[in-house]
Amino acid sequence: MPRKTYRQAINEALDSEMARDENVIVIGEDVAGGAGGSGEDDAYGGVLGVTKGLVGKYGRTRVIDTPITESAIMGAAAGAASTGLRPVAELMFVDFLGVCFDQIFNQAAKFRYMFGGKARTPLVIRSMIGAGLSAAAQHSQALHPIFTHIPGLKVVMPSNAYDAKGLLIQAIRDDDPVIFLEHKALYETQAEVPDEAYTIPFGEAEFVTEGDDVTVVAFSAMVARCKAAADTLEKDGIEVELIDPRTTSPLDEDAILESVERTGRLVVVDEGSPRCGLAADIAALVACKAFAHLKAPIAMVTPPHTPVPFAPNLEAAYLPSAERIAAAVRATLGETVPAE
Amino acid sequence: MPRKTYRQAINEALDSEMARDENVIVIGEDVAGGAGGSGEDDAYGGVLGVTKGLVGKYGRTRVIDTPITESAIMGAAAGAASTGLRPVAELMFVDFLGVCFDQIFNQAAKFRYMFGGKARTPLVIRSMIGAGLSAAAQHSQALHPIFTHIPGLKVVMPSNAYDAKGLLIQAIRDDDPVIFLEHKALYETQAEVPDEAYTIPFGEAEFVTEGDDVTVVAFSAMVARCKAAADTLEKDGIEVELIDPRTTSPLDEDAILESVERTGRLVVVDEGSPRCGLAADIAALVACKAFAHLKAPIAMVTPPHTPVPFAPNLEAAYLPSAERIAAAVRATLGETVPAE
Amino acid sequence: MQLDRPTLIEAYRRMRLIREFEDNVQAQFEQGRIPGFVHLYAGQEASAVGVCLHLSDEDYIGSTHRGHGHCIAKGCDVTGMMKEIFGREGGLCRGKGGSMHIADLDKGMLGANAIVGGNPPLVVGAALTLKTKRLPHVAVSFTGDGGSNQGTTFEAMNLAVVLNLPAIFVFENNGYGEGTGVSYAVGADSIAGRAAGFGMPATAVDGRDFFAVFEAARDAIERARTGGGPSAIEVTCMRQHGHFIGDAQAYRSREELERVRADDPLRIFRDRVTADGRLDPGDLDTVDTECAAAIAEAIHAAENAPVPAEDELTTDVYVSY
Amino acid sequence: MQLDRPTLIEAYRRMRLIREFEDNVQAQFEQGRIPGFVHLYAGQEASAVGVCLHLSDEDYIGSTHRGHGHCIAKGCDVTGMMKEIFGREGGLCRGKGGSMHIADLDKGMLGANAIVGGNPPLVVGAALTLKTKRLPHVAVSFTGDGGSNQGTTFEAMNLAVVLNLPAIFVFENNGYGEGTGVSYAVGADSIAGRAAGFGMPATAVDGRDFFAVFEAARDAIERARTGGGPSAIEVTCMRQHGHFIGDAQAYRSREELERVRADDPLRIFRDRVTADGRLDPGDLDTVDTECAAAIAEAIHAAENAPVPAEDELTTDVYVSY
Ligand SMILES: Cc1ncc(C[n+]2csc(CCOP(=O)(O)OP(=O)(O)O)c2C)c(N)n1
Ligand SMILES: Cc1ncc(C[n+]2csc(CCOP(=O)(O)OP(=O)(O)O)c2C)c(N)n1
Ligand SMILES: [Mg+2]
Ligand SMILES: [Mg+2]
Repeated sequence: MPRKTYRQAINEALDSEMARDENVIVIGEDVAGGAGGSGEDDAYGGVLGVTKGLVGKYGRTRVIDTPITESAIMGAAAGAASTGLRPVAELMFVDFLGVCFDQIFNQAAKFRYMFGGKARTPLVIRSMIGAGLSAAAQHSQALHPIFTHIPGLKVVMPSNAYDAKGLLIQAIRDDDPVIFLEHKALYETQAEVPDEAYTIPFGEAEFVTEGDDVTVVAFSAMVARCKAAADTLEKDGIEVELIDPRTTSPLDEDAILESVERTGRLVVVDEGSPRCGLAADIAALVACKAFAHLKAPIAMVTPPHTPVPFAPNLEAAYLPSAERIAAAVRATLGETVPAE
Repeated sequence: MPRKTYRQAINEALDSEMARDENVIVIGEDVAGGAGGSGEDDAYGGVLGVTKGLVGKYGRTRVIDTPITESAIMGAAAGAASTGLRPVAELMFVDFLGVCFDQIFNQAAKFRYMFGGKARTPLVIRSMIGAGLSAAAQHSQALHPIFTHIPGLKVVMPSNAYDAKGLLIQAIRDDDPVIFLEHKALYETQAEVPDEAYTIPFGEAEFVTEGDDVTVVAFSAMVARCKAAADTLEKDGIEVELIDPRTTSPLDEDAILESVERTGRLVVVDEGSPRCGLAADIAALVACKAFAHLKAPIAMVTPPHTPVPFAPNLEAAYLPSAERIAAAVRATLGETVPAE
Repeated sequence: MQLDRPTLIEAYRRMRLIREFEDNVQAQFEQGRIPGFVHLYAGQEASAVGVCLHLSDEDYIGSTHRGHGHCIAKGCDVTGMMKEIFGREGGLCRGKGGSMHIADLDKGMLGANAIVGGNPPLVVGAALTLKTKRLPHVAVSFTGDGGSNQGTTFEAMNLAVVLNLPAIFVFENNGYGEGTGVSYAVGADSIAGRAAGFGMPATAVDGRDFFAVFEAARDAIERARTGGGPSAIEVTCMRQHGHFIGDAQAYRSREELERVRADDPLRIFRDRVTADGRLDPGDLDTVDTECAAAIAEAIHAAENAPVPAEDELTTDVYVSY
Repeated sequence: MQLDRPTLIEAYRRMRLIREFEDNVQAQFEQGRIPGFVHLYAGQEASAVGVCLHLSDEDYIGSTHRGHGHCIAKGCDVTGMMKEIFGREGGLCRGKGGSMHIADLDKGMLGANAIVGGNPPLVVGAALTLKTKRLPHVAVSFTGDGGSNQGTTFEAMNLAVVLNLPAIFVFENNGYGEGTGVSYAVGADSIAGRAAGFGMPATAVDGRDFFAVFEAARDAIERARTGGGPSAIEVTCMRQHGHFIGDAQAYRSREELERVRADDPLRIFRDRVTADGRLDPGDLDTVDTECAAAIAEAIHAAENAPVPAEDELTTDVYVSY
């Protein structure tokens, strides 16, 4: 199978769905680029090149550059979704949700319920999350817990190129509003990705590694860090069951609970801020529903309760590292923690 | 001591701080009312009358009516706070955070960190939360987990008139941005409230009842429901330790952990949506830090993962009731659950 | 402009139906039979009807917290509406939305909206659908004078101009946003003038005069249908009641409140069409009677409808989950 | 207008310091020594300096992602800035903010801002402080042509008019927001015209011409200082480089890029003041040399500064917690 980057996988998903269904449109800032400029069209294709090439194939009526106007973008996408299009709107950085959140959480997310089931809002909002590029406090947040908190939204966090393509196609075909969160540190990562279209259902976890000693749950860019930790631990004979639920809402509760029932130990690793975060959400789930099987305190590995710092050394310390994850696993197993 | 309503207590706190410090201003929509109208000034005093009378005492330069423009209100308050005023800005319903969240979470909350400790942002944002008045999906949310998630914000949720006054005075004197959440169903509730100014420190829980059987944690309007449940349970000999931490950020972790160490059982009751919510946050805290003392699964009592419905019967079913709370406590104690 | 008799009757019928609806909602609310917050449209009927009379079910409108009038003008069923406002089964939103969220997508009514400034971006989206699918329809946003100051509204106007969409922004300037006067809250000389600054045709009309609204709307809608892009219309009108039912309205002078009663758009319409002989008073009286009967029936149906089944609490959050 | 020699020299000094700063930042970035995203201000110097030359430390400015020029024009220390951009100890924000968050509150510089449209509401707040405390100072918001379309910016303008605040909205129209041209993104005929529609005086000036900016800013600032309320100034200027360092700028034609180089505001300034004999080329050369030395020193200091101590990660989130 051909190896492709996460960026390419996402681009292919968009391309295949636009080819398949003319109601699919892409809208956002510089999703093509060059509108009103003196140079080339498609000059950007998204600020990190993810939508490159689409405008050439589908034209500016379906690949729509906008002013810097996130409320209008999200609102227009929501309004278009409820009247017959299937928009894929881009919120360039998830950090910008503060200037458009109403259209997402009070409008799109609630239409169906408020209107007694009559509305369908097949809207996808693609956005970029995460730290690691020294983009500082307003361009490095994760914020997926905020979307996960909102009833009416589905939240997708692909950790690799293969999942990104299948989950995005699923998102576009889905009839509910979906928040599709791409980690900016993953765009260059590669995986085997089929050329043809395929879907991955929401709410079905992937078991990245299987093991009976400790259950580790992680999403998005944290999966690779957990995998690195698991690989190290394996050398010491510690078998980690690494679960990537892939979507936070719906969440594959069964996969997590069944695993913990077997291992009796849970480490949740998440890049979001800790308070009312996703790590806490999953820890609480297990503390309520698999308590009897727990053999040790649950451990959460997250950033501290601080904004994301700019300086690279501080940012590195901010993010959960493979070392911290491994240490948490060992602590859960009652071993003396080497570092931290 | 005189009995006063929650509304009156909040009004007194504002009044006393405005009298004490001329840098304190109040800004928001219809905080006075009547600007540009043909009738009286101070015609509203806040949509529910909480700021009534202030404009008469302090004038329109310190009690500032605005257009409907939440981003500008919050931004102006944040900008004024960082340049020498101590604004108390009103976000009429917390549900409106979607049109102004950026100024709160990316600006005010992060100034100090991003600017390396140089900024001080003594900003208070007062807002109204909660269901129970059939105000439907866009006027009934709690959303405190979203604020709690954000590093740099403090979050206050008074459950009664006495606390409301002391916590609001504390908030106004505090040098960090504080989100002060008033529950709309509590405005008419009364408590003994001293006439003079007093402060209640953040991060110090109140023990509403003491008991050794089960720890129950709740905030804001849920405290009274838990109290009702505790009263019922007491008749059956079940002693509930009901903790009202009063602020979610900072959170009095010690109070909760010490209580659970004694009782071995925890029920968290919260009005926010369940996913990545405050109940999960506290459950996770205990599952990580007091696991060894737990004798039973943690229980969370929250609304379902749905928007707030309009119809009164559905809304009543949406909110955690004293019955559901009592049932959760009994279940934690291993008793057969009577209802649910 | 000469409107034919059936059109005149229909215009009056919709305005009267709105008034009758609102009068009854007020009475029911005051008797404690309607839960929640309710904002009445009485006094502004010529705006909703003057605009919506040009629209079919294929055209879209987006509304506000003060949405009953827009719903009725757009053809929503008053019984379904009343049940909704009562929070009952069979309501347009199965009792889950209430007054501030009544919607009927089949009628092109995209919903009342409890967020001021909430609907303009959504209406731009509906207009985008129409343009993308090359349909000859339009999307109309109703917004208040207060809502005209919201950032979302400004953004929606700019985006509609940039994409040349068939969107019409109707600003119902009833003088107040809650208790704050428009002369205070709008820094510009006029809402229409500010909208014109965004690069679209904008006019201001007297919203007590059905015919003035009707004509301005016709021009704007015609322009939008034929690819001419968005327009704005500022409709100056008067809110007959308080901001919400129960509002003491201390911010309005006695004289102003008297003027409001005098400037009733229904009376103005009636006087005008009967004075020049286009309609008989009797025709209008018949409409009055029919509307009163329709609303009485709606109230009766709503009162007697059951509340929603409790399992409705958790349904229709998602299409699938 | 006749500016005295020291003022002219100071104007040139600040513009040159900005240019020198940016040229060096670019070089350092391209060598991989600066982390994160960096947006250069080169080509727009006459805007920041033409405005800020009227301001003291008691006046406030709010800036954007493209903030280095505003910082330097407002008097921020270039060494502290450079350390910040390198992410080092001793940076203006202790290395925790970086290029997009440089701030120096003591200098009245309220911060670069990585949210487009983020600063205008904040600047309105600073102006509110000034008005409330009856201080004779002003607050200036710098925003781009792209940011002029953001709802927060519109709201800020309206609120400033409503409260009659000493705020000035400077719109630096450099033709693009990222890769999208202003003629596409701004539906109105001009940014200044749209701002005027909000009810404040608004002018458009040629931002390649320091003197044009200086005069327009003087009028607006004078008006604000004396209670005349807010104004807007659209400054048409040219971004010499890409949107961020590394941007290939395919959206700009070769001709346009050549024109950008030719229309350099520093060269235009130099030609003008030397042509009419107000300054000698030698004076300006001296400034050039001094600026080059200052920036070289700043780079040297930044390179050699230690990274922040790791415990800085969790400090300064709150004043107390
Ligand atoms: C974002 C937001 N801010 C504030 C409110 C509270 N609110 C509801 S209606 C209203 C006044 C609206 O005024 P206007 O737009 O003139 O409409 P009118 O009520 O006059 O029809 C306000 C402030 C709200 N619902 N949403
Ligand atoms: C709310 C928000 N939307 C989008 C961006 C991404 N972004 C950063 S700078 C920029 C272009 C800004 O254009 P303009 O205001 O003209 O300023 P210029 O870059 O030309 O100085 C964009 C879209 C952002 N930082 N914040
Ligand atoms: Mg109004
Ligand atoms: Mg620009």
